[in-house]
Amino acid sequence: MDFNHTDDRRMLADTLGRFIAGQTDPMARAEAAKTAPGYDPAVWTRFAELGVIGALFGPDDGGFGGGGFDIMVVFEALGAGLVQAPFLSTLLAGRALAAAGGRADEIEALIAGTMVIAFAHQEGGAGYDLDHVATRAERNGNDWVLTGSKSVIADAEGATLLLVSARTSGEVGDRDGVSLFLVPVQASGLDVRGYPCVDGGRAAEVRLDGVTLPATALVGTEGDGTGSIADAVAAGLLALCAEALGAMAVVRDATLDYLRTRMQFGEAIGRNQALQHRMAALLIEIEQARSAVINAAAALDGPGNARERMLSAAKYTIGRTGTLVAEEAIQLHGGIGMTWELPMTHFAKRLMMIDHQLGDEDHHLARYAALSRAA
Amino acid sequence: MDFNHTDDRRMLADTLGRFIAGQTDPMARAEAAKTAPGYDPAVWTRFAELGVIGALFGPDDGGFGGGGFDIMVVFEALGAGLVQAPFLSTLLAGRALAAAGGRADEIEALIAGTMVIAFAHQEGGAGYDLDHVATRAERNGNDWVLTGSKSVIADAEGATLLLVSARTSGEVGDRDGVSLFLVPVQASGLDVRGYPCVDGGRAAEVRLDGVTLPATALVGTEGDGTGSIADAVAAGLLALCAEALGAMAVVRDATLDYLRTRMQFGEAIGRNQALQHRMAALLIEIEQARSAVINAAAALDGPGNARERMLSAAKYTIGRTGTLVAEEAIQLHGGIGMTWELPMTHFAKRLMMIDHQLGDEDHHLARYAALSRAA
Amino acid sequence: MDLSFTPDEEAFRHEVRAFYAGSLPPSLADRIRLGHGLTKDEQEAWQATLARRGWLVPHWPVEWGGTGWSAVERYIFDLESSLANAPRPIAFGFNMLAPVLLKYGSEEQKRHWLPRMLDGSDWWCQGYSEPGAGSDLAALKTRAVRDGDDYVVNGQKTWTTLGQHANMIFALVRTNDTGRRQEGISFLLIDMTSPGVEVRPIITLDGDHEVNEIFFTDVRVPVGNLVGEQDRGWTYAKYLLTYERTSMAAVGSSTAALAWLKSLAAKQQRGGKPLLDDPLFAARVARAEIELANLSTTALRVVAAVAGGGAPGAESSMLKVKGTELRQEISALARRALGPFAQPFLPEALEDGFNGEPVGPPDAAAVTPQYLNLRKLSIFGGSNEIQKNIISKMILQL
Amino acid sequence: MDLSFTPDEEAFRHEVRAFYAGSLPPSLADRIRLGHGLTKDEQEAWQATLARRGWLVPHWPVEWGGTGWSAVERYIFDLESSLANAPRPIAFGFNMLAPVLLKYGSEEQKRHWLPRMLDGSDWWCQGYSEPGAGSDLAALKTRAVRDGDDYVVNGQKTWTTLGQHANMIFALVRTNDTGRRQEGISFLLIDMTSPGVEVRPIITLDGDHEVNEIFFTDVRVPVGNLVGEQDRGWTYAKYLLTYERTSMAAVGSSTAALAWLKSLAAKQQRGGKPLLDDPLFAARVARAEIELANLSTTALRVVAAVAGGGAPGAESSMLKVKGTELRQEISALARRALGPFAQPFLPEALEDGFNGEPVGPPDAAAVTPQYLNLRKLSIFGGSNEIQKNIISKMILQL
Repeated sequence: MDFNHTDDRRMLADTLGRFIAGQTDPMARAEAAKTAPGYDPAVWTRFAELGVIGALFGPDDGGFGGGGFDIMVVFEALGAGLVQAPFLSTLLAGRALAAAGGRADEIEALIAGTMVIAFAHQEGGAGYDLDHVATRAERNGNDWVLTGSKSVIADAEGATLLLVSARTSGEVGDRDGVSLFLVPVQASGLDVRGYPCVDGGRAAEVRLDGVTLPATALVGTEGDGTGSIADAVAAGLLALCAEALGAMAVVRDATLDYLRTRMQFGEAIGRNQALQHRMAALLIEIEQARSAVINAAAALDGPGNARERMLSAAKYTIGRTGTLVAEEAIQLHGGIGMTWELPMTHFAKRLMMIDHQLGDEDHHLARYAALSRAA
Repeated sequence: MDFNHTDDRRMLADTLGRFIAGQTDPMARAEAAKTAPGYDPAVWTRFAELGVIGALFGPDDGGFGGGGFDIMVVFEALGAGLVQAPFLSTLLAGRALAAAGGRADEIEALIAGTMVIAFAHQEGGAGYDLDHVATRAERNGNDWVLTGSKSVIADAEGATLLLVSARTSGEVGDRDGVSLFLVPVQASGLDVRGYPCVDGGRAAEVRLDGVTLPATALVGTEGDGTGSIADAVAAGLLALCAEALGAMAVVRDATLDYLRTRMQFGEAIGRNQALQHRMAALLIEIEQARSAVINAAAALDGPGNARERMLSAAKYTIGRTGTLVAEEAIQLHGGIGMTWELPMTHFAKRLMMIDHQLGDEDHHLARYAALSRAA
Repeated sequence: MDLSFTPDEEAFRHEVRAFYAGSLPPSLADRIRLGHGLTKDEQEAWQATLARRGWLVPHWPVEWGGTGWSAVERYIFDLESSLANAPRPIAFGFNMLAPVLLKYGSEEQKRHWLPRMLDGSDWWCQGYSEPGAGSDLAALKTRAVRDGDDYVVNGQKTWTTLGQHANMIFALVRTNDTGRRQEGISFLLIDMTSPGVEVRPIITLDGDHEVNEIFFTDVRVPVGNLVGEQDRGWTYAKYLLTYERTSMAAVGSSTAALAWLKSLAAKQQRGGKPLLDDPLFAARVARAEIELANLSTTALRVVAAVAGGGAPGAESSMLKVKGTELRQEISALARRALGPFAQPFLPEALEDGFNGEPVGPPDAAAVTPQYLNLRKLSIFGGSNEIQKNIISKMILQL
Repeated sequence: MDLSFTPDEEAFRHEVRAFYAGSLPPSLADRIRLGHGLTKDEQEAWQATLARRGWLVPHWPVEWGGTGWSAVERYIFDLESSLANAPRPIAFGFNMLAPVLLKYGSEEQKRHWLPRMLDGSDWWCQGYSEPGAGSDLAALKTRAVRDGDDYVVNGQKTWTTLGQHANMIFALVRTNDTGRRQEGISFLLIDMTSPGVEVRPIITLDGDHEVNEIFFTDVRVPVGNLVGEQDRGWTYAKYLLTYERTSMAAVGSSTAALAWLKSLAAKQQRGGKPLLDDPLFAARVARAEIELANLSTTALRVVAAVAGGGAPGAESSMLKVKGTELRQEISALARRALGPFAQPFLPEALEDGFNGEPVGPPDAAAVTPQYLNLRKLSIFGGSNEIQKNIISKMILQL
């Protein structure tokens, strides 16, 4: 039993933390979101040079990490810096490609930071249901023709390729019959409509109107995409949870600072016992959330049901706790907690929005219960 | 709009309150529970003489009340005195008989306090599902033969008759096909096994092993009992909610007294802001609970779906709030709140147990949601 | 006990509904429903509509333009206004300054300022809070020094709602440093077009501009603009804070918001079923709906007590805490209902004349900003923590 | 980061499991699972079994009978003991008095009292709380006055757990009134068979007799029974309170209780389906299960920090708060799962040799009393409010 990160991971975290502290200004995130791609490509290149992207992939895929705790270390640091860069998209697309096999070149380009691939799986009517794929791909000679739409796809504007899920057989909601395709952003019939997000960064509505692709666009085996998507989402869930941990720590510390220094009625407002007890309760929840993420990181490389259960447990915990931390921090800050200019509020918004990515607390609580029955 | 009770009801409440204050000792409730019938029959006679039972029934049934606010006034006073007497059984059985029709003599005896009828509907495997009736009644010539069992039936030992629901057609869980029978406690084949309850009073497991009854034992129309049961349970839900209100007020006041007078670290513990804020939150919930009960009382005599929705809303609110009040009161009292000799703890236990009668907070929340969809 | 309204009250209710049905432009109601502010012109035009109907200041004495309504009628009017998603008259002049002037102002001040509120000549804002004086209002530092027939004001106010539209501000200023902090505060009416007044926007976390900082640099204010006596302003400010506010329960606004939430959730899908049928979400909605039904009756009980001559004190604190928590919860449920569509940030989609393609369900763009904006409910108007302190002191006597 | 135990630790875990499988009578485990106390004889017999195995006092120094286990091994032992529903040695002597004697007692005291704990000669109880001194322990009034070679003790202690079985009590008594309240307190070992000691039962709200009041009337205690110096007892008492208590997280006990809850809920029906499939109940169980998985890791993190030389301070307060809340929640869920069967009060059904017919599902009679009894978890051992004060002070520095 050892709750310390390995030396390698600690060095990575230190390097990353120093770089982030020097590079990013939380306020810049909201500004950058106004125009595509929503982040600074030069900074993205530097992340690649520092090896941060490589840490997200295993040696078999050309990286030098890829374990649950690698993902945890990287994303916790990103969360603490409120970094806006296509890390999650890269992780999702890269892991899906790795799981499907045969796309070493693209993964190498991802790790090198020379290519961004957006993970275009989510659809408007799906809620958080991963099997809800209505987009269809049909054969036309040797080609594939894709028709459908994808919603709230992060980093689609700045991407070279979109990794699109489309149904090659079966009905909406079926587990089987989903295939993955790599679609160039310039493809004819592809419409990418970008917009800023509440928590910074950009996403897009993607429409595929008879997009014709060569046979080589198919990733992995036809109809077999669900497993690759699940692998990608598993890593993505862990990443989001770890990112939230980093953001929560910042929000917690900012709130503690405020409670210690803000004077009212002649003393620091943190002298109010009612606020102290709320802060103590919050601190306990944050520690519990950290434990949840550790459990999920440890389970990521393990067997299926246990992995999925721990990931849902973590995402549920993070969803509930992240919102609680954000709302309490705003409330305890009072009026100043309502302002755009206070960096804390942007971390708080990020925490709130993480609950809307890859399934919210209710979704994952129900999923956990269903997985427990199946276990 | 008028939130005052009528003069008649106020007088009833005053009379009842004075009588209860003079008669009952909360601690005696637990003592009385040790032996059948679990209450003092002489006091029950006095309640009847004061007209308290009559207030639960409408003029058509020989009473002089019977409205939602009559039930509220009576049961709130009973709750404030932690009275142990067969009021709920009488209300349930009497309302069911009144709804089914043709049992004026029995209702008259109930109002006079000369007869107790236990409401023997609930079964062991039913949870809180009112349609779950596995007990069967079969014709044998002109007779009925009843076989089955009933669980946690209040006041069965002290009763003259049991009002038993039994299935004359259909399957367990069907709405239709349930009939009501009046069963004498001495009937051959009837076994009543009594025991004390956590919150005082007594209940019993009832077994019917081929209990043979004459045709006259059938109450109302064969197969048509569900509506009568629903009417009875509607009144019973309101009664339980109102009783909880009375008990909550006592628990609240006892806790406030304790917070004001218990000294620690040189001042009253109520000076701790963290406790103040919890008490303020509790007070708000208690006022909300009172509003819920007022809504339910106003809806009792109204149309079906709205009535049932408001009753479920109230029982959900009371279930949640009653448990919260009980647990917080014990916690805020500290060690002394753990003791049998403190009257407050018996009120607290009554509040906890009310959530186990006629459906708990989860049952009524889900029922409310289902009724809302159907509305 | 009788929870129904009298026939007269019911008739009044229908009169109010009919008025809104006939006079309230749907585009305005939509903006209110979505939590999106009105322009200055829209606000003033709507207030003029109310004034023409005689319903701009129901709570004022009849001789000054009030309606003479009972507490119940006022409650019905408030409720129906919310249910209709009608814009509210800006409270600072009508509901906050006016009662102070009526009680403590000179005849001349009443005759000058009250009609100007009614005819739209003045838009008032409130100058209470300062950067170092939020809940602890008496810590305020803005200073007014007597100089001839003027006060000269220096200092800073903050959280000034809609100060960008106002031409007048009523402000608490320090005129005396001796004695208790609460003494030595005066209540001044300041013309914001005076030299030395500067208004700077505060952008809130939802990206909106609703509140402001106001800076005063050697601003000269005629002594005739002092309300009551110098150094006694704390009394007047406190009077204002205890002024009846059952509307804090926000029953109407929560009712309208809950209805919209349910229609939204009925259309959203989760696992092939409407979200409203999802057991956990249905339970969340049911809890909110039950709380609201309870709160509605709690608010009516307070109204009835007031109508019966009782004094609403800490009860309004209870309504404020529960009402704001519930309103916030409903907005959080709307955000939750949107699923992934809670993320896009498209303020332009809320503007009149937006003709782009919306993202997600109709009006989705309003949901997260409104959720964020409504976090203010438990902070402003006396934070919910302050309300709990009041409840502890007044009702619990702890 | 590696959450798994080492092979040696795993081997140790199996050794503990094997011991319980072979040595723990199922009837005893059942009583623990149901929250029903052991008789004095059963308790002493079980402690003797542990003593024979050498596992009665793992945390003591090896020379006095301890095991020399690492922090992780101690954690594993605690966890497995809970999972096996093994009775715990009565903490007052082994875990509370012994560390104080080891640090502050004289050689003679150690040599006299520690072996008597191990061989079962003494059953210790704790005399800290008084009717007017609960969380505010320093307010205690029980007085000891020196008279020749004795102290003469007068006063009253309360909440004395299992005092009815004890022959010895360690008590804080006031020996000096000058100076701060914390000064002038002494730590005395009192023979309960002395004249003037009276034990009166306190019946708890579940109807059980677990705690007592102890009255001292002119009780003579030899000065040799004073631990450390006179008037310095507060220091020793505080040392005891900061003694490591990761077991407060109650992970093992909650794990065992949750497993039982799930088996109970799988058998209860609601609307024709198992209660465990009811969406709202399933969500409640899932929440508890997730909290427990999180808490288990939180507790291990604290253990690892201690093993790595860190000092467990306020972290144990965090574990105490969350652990007790969770244990209480699981017991509340069991009560909820019983539905109507939560109401019968049948303590006799829990006694060995009960041959009546049970009411409701197996062991139902234990559920509500246990729920009621476990309300104590958040009150005793330093109330959860006190723990939050500690967290505020130590970690938050507020």
